[in-house]
Amino acid sequence: MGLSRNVSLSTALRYKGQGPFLTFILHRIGGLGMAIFIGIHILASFLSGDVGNAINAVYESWVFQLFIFFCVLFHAINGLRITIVDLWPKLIEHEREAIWLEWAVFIPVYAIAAFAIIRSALGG
Amino acid sequence: MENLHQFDVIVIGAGGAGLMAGLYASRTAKTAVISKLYPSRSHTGAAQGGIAAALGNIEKDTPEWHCYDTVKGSDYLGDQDAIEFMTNEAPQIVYELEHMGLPFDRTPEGKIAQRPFGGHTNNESGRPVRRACHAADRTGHMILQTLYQQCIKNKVNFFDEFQVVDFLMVDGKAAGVVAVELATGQLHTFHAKAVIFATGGHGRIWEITSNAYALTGDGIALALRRGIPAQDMEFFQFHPTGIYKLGILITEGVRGEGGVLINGKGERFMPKYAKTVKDLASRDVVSRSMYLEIRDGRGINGQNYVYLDVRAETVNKYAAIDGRTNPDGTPYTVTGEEILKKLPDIIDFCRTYLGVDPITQPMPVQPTAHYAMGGIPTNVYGEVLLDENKTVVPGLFAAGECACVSVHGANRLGCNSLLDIVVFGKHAGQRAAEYANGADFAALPTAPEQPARAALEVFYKGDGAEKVFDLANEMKHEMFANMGVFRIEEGMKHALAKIRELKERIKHIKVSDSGKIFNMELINAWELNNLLELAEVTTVSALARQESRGGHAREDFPKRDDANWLKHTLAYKKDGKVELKYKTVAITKYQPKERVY
Amino acid sequence: MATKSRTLPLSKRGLNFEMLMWIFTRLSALAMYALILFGVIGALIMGARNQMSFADILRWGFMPNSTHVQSTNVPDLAPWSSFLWNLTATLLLLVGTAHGVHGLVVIADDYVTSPRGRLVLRFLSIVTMISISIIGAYVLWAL
Amino acid sequence: MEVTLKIFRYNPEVDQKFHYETYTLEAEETDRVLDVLERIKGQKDGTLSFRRSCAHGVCGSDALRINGRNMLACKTLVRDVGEKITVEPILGLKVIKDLIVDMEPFFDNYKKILPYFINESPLPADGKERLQSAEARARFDETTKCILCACCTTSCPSFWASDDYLGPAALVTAHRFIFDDRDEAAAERMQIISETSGLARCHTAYNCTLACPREIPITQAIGELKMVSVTGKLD
Ligand SMILES: Cc1cc2nc3c(=O)[nH]c(=O)nc-3n(C[C@H](O)[C@H](O)[C@H](O)COP(=O)(O)OP(=O)(O)OC[C@H]3O[C@@H](n4cnc5c(N)ncnc54)[C@H](O)[C@@H]3O)c2cc1C
Ligand code: HEM
Ligand code: SF4
Ligand code: F3S
Ligand code: FES
Repeated sequence: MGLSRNVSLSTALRYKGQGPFLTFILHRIGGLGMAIFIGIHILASFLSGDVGNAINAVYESWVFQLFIFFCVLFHAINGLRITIVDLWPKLIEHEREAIWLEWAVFIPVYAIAAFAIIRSALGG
Repeated sequence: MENLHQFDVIVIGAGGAGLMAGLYASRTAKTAVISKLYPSRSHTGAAQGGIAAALGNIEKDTPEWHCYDTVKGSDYLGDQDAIEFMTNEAPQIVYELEHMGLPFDRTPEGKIAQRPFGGHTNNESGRPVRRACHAADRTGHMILQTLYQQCIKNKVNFFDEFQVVDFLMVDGKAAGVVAVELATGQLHTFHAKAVIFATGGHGRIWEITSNAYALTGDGIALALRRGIPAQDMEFFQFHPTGIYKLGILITEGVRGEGGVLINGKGERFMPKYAKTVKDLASRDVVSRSMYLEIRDGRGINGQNYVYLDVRAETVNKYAAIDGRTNPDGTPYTVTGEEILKKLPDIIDFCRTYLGVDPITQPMPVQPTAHYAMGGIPTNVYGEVLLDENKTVVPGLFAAGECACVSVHGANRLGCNSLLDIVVFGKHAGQRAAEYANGADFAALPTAPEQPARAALEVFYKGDGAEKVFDLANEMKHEMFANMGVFRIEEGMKHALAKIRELKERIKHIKVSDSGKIFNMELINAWELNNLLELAEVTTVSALARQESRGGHAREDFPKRDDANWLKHTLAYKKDGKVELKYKTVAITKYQPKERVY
Repeated sequence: MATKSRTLPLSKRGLNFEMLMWIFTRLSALAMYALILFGVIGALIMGARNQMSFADILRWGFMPNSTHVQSTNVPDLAPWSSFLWNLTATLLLLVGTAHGVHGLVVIADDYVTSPRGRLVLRFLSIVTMISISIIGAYVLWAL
Repeated sequence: MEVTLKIFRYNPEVDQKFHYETYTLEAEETDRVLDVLERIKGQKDGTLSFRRSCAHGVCGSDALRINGRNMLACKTLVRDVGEKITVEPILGLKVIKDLIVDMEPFFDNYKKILPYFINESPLPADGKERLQSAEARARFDETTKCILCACCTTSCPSFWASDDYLGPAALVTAHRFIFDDRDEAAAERMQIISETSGLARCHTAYNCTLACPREIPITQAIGELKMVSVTGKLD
């Protein structure tokens, strides 16, 4: 009797949580992405040889660079916001503004970097 | 027998009265609290304004004044011994709530804050007195939460979402109750030495009401079916300020903070009807005044509502005219921000439901069915009284809005109900435990749940020609039109005929949900049956009373008639008919006189 | 009115492993910011403005390790692989690894709810953290 | 106007799986979603089950997911959500029937944080109230508003992941007592809420604050508790 309480990932992602929820999801993806890829990267540098080179080749590809750079930049900017409101909980009142500001910083920085990555990829 | 539980004391209802009773009874007896809602969902949580007690924290006040105001407010129908008992206990019980952690607002000295409320006066000057102890505009919420929390602390047994559908009496003694476990649809029998009813009000009889869906008067209806009378049912309070069309309550506290009622011509009309206290007259008086304004075409745009205006400029203007002062003697003034701080919930309601911002706009209001002065007759210890000789029914208790002690008489003063539920909830709990500790279990009838099962199964047997929803709407509409603020013989007769017609038609109901789990359709049908029962009793009691008093105002008998009607009505249900008897009113200190505000 | 102390002694404020790591996560975030800023400023002083792309500067900032500037136009790698930068990189590595591995624990805690599972997880994470730190440090200093 | 409601249905006595059912009916812009549900139940389909009582947002019975977000059906007007309305039960609690979920785990979490006033010191000698300054009272005002509707807890991704997380509602009540200077059990409560399933599981997802019908700044309250855990300072 009763449907299980389990909330599947797809159901969870469909919750209309607005801006803050989106940043939470992206922050998690970013952190996870970095942790996994930096871990592998360190291992790759350690192993060098064929395996290391193969991994490094992936890391050099521009698609991957775009992704990892997204992870890094978003996680860093959002992480700063989290750190600030966590240490001064009163500032949470300005959550909405903070998130606007965060995107305002993230988008141009990411755009410039993405442009640079893609240009260097195209330029060879 | 499966699903049989045994407790010394059973409390039905987990509102303020039930929780207080449960808390006290469980100290000395094995107690269970049964409630059809989770305790924190009870309607006590909706109470806004405050709880009355003559603490005198801000200005001089005494329990005697509180007592007199209550007697006067009751239009002299309240039992004065009971009222004195309650007002004397008031300060101590408010302190007790504070000791339980209730977060009252505070005065600058750190004491419990108090605000003026309708009908509460300084008996020397006749002016409003600050007597309502409050926690913003959610005092009831805080009482409910605090009591529930204390019950958790004291490990009181709860049966949440169990709906009591039958009350067992054996040889004139209470023996227990039968309840449906909503989550499974199973019937449970609770065998008890003492039963306390604390099931709250029955405002859902009327169309425009401040009462919750759950307030269907189950307790009174169950008692009636076992030969227990219902007292003073004709007295039902219409609160003057319900949100137009929705009935959601706007607390009297708004007027306590200086808000005024304004008619369609932009005039403040209350001084015409209550020279001294004006907008803070008692509720029956204000509701009638509004009705008269509307009847004479002075509603807003000729419609059936008026404005309640609490904008700072309006408040300040009339406070200056009234010469209202702060405790230190300076003129009383407010800002929009202060209003927002003191009445956050009210402002939220208006913004949510009306799109009206009370800080900048007046609120459309109309009288709304609010509070049952009548109910199961009891004495000050919550013991249920069977007849005009005050014979106690062994093992049966009642407290809260479903009981009639009677401290509210023909009209309740604001903030006296929260006081009533905690004072009498406490005493009922204590007395029930004492009784249970000296009594044996009455033998249960064989198959105790059988009548309850039959009463529910009826709703599967109809031909399906009628629907609960439609019958309920017809009842509410009829009752609001003809059993509302003003009453007249033909109207009441019309209402009675209609109720009787509906009582026939309900037999055609066929519940479409055949399941057991959360079969709310079945429960709602059963509740409608209770509402109709109480609507009938209310109408019959009202028809008989040929006078106007408090909440019962008749156009054909506009005067109070102490010679013939200074007495309580006791309505019995016998063989499907309502029978009326009368009981004397206890008058100790205050002889009835004309009631002017 | 209440005059008793409104400060909880350390033993009573519930500052257990979870909360310690919680505050560590914030402080390590700030520390990483400081180190990254330090790296970026250092790179600019060392002439990165003309010799490196924006993305490269950021990459260096995140891990001031000379292999990260190999592919740029920097003429001389020597100043970029000084002791100071190796030290900065190591600090970032240690802080970042602790932060990141604990981050993984936090995410895993959402799904592993048995106390034993969590204990195993904590143990594994400590092992991972230490080994990545050692390997990383080895890469930085020895290769 | 005509509104279309797509409602989550599940009857454990017949269905293996949930499904959605669609109802179309007339409604006013100013109708509450609860009014519309009542009409569907009253006129179209008596088997539809949901909880409700006060109908004006003070009892906490009818927390539902409306158009994908938690809210009280009685505090949401048709004009706020438009003509196409999807109504589903709140997430993370077992569905018992239709829109009714099992609230027990939610209340169990609430009961874990000692949700009651604790002060064993002697009462004032005059038997009157314990004094408390207006500022001290204001310190926890917001968190006294909670009606235990569960809108917050069931919108929280940490709670969805595992219901051993105490959840924002329980933490809100913890805040109400910890910051009440009359209460003496702040330390005990801090220890309870700092356990594995407590404060640290909140990742400032902020869904709770946006979902709260009482507009309690929940995330801020939780943030304040976290800082108490770190600094020990209650002011
Ligand atoms: C909007 C509003 C504002 C108010 N403001 C004030 C105010 O400011 N000051 C004041 O003094 N008074 C006020 N009142 C009046 C006061 O709040 C109520 O009279 C009082 O709370 C009633 O408390 P109670 O415990 O009797 O019943 P309730 O709180 O209504 O509780 C009834 C309980 O009975 C249970 N129950 C009912 N039937 C059954 C059944 N068949 N089986 C099992 N359980 C059942 C319910 O689940 C519930 O727990 C207000 C009332 C309203 C409606
Ligand atoms: C300037 C750099 C960084 C900042 C400011 C930062 C900030 C933060 C903060 C504040 C959190 C806590 C989030 C929460 O509990 O809600 C966090 C979590 C996390 N961080 Fe970082 N971080 C940084 C770098 C990194 C790096 C380099 C890694 C990977 C190695 C990483 C991996 C993670 C992971 C996996 C989490 C857990 C995510 C979650 O709980 O959803 N972070 N970070
Ligand atoms: S904090 Fe808000 S959303 Fe959460 S239970 Fe309380 S009232 Fe509901
Ligand atoms: S949604 Fe959950 S993660 Fe924290 S901010 Fe609210 S409790
Ligand atoms: S019905 Fe009470 S909160 Fe909605």
